[in-house]
Amino acid sequence: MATVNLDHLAGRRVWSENGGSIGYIEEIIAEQDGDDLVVTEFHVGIFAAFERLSASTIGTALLDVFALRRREGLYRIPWDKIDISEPARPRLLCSEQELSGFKAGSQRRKTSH
Amino acid sequence: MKKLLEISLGVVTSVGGFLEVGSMATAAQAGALFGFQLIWAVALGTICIIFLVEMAGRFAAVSRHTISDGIRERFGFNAFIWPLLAALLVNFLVLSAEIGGVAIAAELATGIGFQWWALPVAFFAWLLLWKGTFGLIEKGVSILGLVTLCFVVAAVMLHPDWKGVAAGAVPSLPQHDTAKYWFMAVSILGASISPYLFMFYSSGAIEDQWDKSYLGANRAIAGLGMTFGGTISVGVLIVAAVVLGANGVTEVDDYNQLPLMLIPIFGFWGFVLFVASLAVACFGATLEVALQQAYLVAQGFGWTWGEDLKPRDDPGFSLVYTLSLFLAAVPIALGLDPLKLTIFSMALTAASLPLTVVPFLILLNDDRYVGEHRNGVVSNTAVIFIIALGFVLAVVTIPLQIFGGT
Amino acid sequence: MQLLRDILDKQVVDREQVKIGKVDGLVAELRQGKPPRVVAIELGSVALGRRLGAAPGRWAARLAARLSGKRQARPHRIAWNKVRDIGVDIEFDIDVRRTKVFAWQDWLRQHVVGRIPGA
Amino acid sequence: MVAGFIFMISSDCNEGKMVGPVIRLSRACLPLLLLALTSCSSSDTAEQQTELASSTAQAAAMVTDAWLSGAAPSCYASSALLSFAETLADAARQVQSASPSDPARRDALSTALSRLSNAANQAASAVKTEHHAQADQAQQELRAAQGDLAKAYSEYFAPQR
Repeated sequence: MATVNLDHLAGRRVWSENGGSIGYIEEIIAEQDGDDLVVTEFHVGIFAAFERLSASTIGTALLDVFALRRREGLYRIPWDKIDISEPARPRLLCSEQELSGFKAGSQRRKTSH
Repeated sequence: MKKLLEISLGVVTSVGGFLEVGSMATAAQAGALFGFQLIWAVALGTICIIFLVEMAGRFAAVSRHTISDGIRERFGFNAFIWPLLAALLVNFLVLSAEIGGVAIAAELATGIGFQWWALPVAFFAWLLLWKGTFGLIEKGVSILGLVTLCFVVAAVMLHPDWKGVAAGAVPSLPQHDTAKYWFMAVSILGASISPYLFMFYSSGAIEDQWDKSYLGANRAIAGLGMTFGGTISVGVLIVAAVVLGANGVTEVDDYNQLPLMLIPIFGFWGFVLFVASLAVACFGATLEVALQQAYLVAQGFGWTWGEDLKPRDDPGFSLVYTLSLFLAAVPIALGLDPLKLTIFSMALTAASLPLTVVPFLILLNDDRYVGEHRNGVVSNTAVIFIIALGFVLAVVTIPLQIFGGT
Repeated sequence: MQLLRDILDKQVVDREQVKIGKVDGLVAELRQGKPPRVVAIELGSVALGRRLGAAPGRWAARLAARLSGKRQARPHRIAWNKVRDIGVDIEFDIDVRRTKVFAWQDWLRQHVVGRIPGA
Repeated sequence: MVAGFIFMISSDCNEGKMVGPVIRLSRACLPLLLLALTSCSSSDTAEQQTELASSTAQAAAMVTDAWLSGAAPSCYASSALLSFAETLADAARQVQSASPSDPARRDALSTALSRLSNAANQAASAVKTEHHAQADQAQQELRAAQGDLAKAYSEYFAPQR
C-alpha cells in the first residue's frame, strides 16, 4: 500500500499549479471515521508553526504583538485538493479562485479540545 | 509541613547553580574590583531564577512532564534540536569547569596539581550517581552545602558598611573599567540564570513525585532555595570587596588568591572552610550538571529515565551521564585552567539563554499541560522580562568577552 | 484532532506506562478517492534523522543498520489501531518487551551496563 | 544560534534549505568566538600590566603573612607564591617588550616588576623549606619592591599626563 510520512509534511512549502507558493503546511486535521483515523484537511498558512503555538492564548498574544500572525493568510484545504504523494513538494490540485474559497474567514472556530 | 522538608531540592539546585566555581569566581572578581557595586546583578539574577524555577516546578508537578519534555513535545523535534545542542554544549563546559573546581580544591588542600585530580573526581561523582538515588544526592549535597554559609558568617563578621551594601543593590554606572564592569554583570547574570538550573529542578520535582498538592511548597522551595544561593553569592562578593579589594588585590584571576578571602577572618580554619566550600559546591554542581545532561537526552528522546532506577533499567540514561562525566574530565586532566573555562562557559550560557526561556512563555500558558495552574500576569511579565534580558545578554556577551573578558 | 500539535512528538507509553519514546513519525496510507488513513506511528533515530533532512536520514539509517547488524534499518512502527488513550502521553496497548523498540537498550544492557559491577 | 531557534520555531520545515540560514549564522559566529579566545583588550599594556602586578604582589604579601602567622599550609602558600611570581615575571616581560617614548622609565618599571617577581620566588622557596627567618626577609624585600613599583609607575606616567 502507498504510504506517506505525515511528519515530513510539517512546515513544507505548498506550491500552486502556476508554480507560486501559497504558504507552509501548519497543521493536518484528522477525524475519526468508524475505527479509522482519516485526514480531512490541511491548514496552510504564512507562518508554519503558528498552529502549534496557537493552543495558548499567550502564544497568540505574543505573535500578535510582533504582527507575525496574519490570520487571513490561513487556507483550510480539503484532503483531496493537495497531492501529498511526494512529501518534499506538496502540490495544490485546485485552481486559483477555488483556493480563495478555502481562505479561512475571520471567525476561525476556537480550537476546542 | 512535611512538604517543606523537600526544601533540599531547592537548596541542592541553588548550591549546584549559584555556588559553583563560575559564580564563586565571578562574585569574588566583582567584589575585588568594583566593591559592592555589582550586588544588583546577583539580586536581579536571583529574582529571575526564582520565577523560572517556580514555573519549572509547577509545570512538572501539574503535568508530570519536565521542561525539556515540554519543549520537545510542544515545538517538535526540528525546533527542539537547537536548545538541545546548545544546552549539551554549555552543560559540557560547565561540567568540565565544575570538575576543575573540585580538582582545584583538592590541589589547594594537598598541593598535588589539579590535573591529577580530574579523573578521580569524575570517577567518584560517577560512582555516586551509579549507586546512589536521587534522594541521597539531594539530601547529601544540600546538607554539605550548608558549609558555604561560612561566607555569610564572614561577611557579617566583617561589619561591612551596610548602607554601601544596600546602595550596591541598586544598579549604578561604573566609574572605571566599564567594559569589565558590564562583562562581570553579564557573567553574574549568566551564572545565576543558567538553563541547567531550572531544567534540573523540573526533573527533580518528578523524581520526588511531586503533584498538584506541592504547588504551595514549590513556591516556598523555589523562593527560599534560590535566595539561599543568592545570599551566599552576595556574601562572597562582600567578603571579596572588604578583604581583597580594600587591600589592593583587585585582579582576582588566579584561583590561588581565592582562599585569601577567608584567611584573615578565620585564620587557618578560613583556609579549611574555603577549600571545603569550594569542594562541596563544585561537587554538588558536578552531580547536578551530569544528571542534567542525562535528563536532557533521555527526556528529549522519550527514554525511561530516573536516578532512583537501577542503571540496568535505564541504560541509555545512565550511560549519558557516565560518558558526560568522563569526557568532561578530559580538558581538566589536560591542564586547562578551570577559571578560564568558567568565564567562557558563562558567556555561552548567557548567549544560549533565550533558547530555553522563550518556551516558558508557551509551555506555562498551555492549559493542556498546566490546566488552571497557568501563569498569572505577574509570571508572564516576568518571563517576558527574562526573555528580553536573555536577548540583551545574548547580543552583548561576545563583544563584551572580547573587550572586558579577563 | 490536530495531528501535528496533539500526536507528533508526544510521549509514547505502553500498557504498563513504560516510556517507549516519542512519536517520531506518523505514517498514513494513501488511498484512491478516499482520504489518507493514519496507519502507524514511527519511533527511533532513523525516523528522527529523516525529519531533519534527506542526508541526516541516510546517515541515521546507515548507522542504525551497522549497529543492529541488519542489512537495512527501518524505523520501528506501531500500528495506529493499538492506540488506547491520547492525552498528554499517548498509550498503546502493547508490551514493549515483545517489540523491537527496546532492542538498542537491551544491547546496551548486555554489552555495556551489565559488565559494570553494581549496575 | 539564537535566531536559529526563532527561525526554526517559525518553520517546522525539514528540508536541508531551512537549516541552511541557521548554519550560515553559526558559521558567522565562530570566527567571533575564536577572536574572543585569543585577543585581549589592547588598552595601554604598561598600565594594565602594572595594575595586575601590584594586585598580584599584594596577594603575595597576604599569602606570606598568612603563612608566617600559621594560617596557611606550606604546600598551598608555596605553590601560590610560585604562581604569583610567574605572573609578575610575565608582567615584567610584557612591559619590557612595550616600546614607549622614553625607554629609561620603561626599564625602571620593568626592573621594579622583576624585583617583585624575585622577591615572590624567594618567599616561595623560604615557605617550601619552612624557613621563617628567610620568609620574613623575603616579605620585607617584597614590601620594598612594592614601594619601588609605585615610584616607578608614577614616574612612568607623570610627565605624559
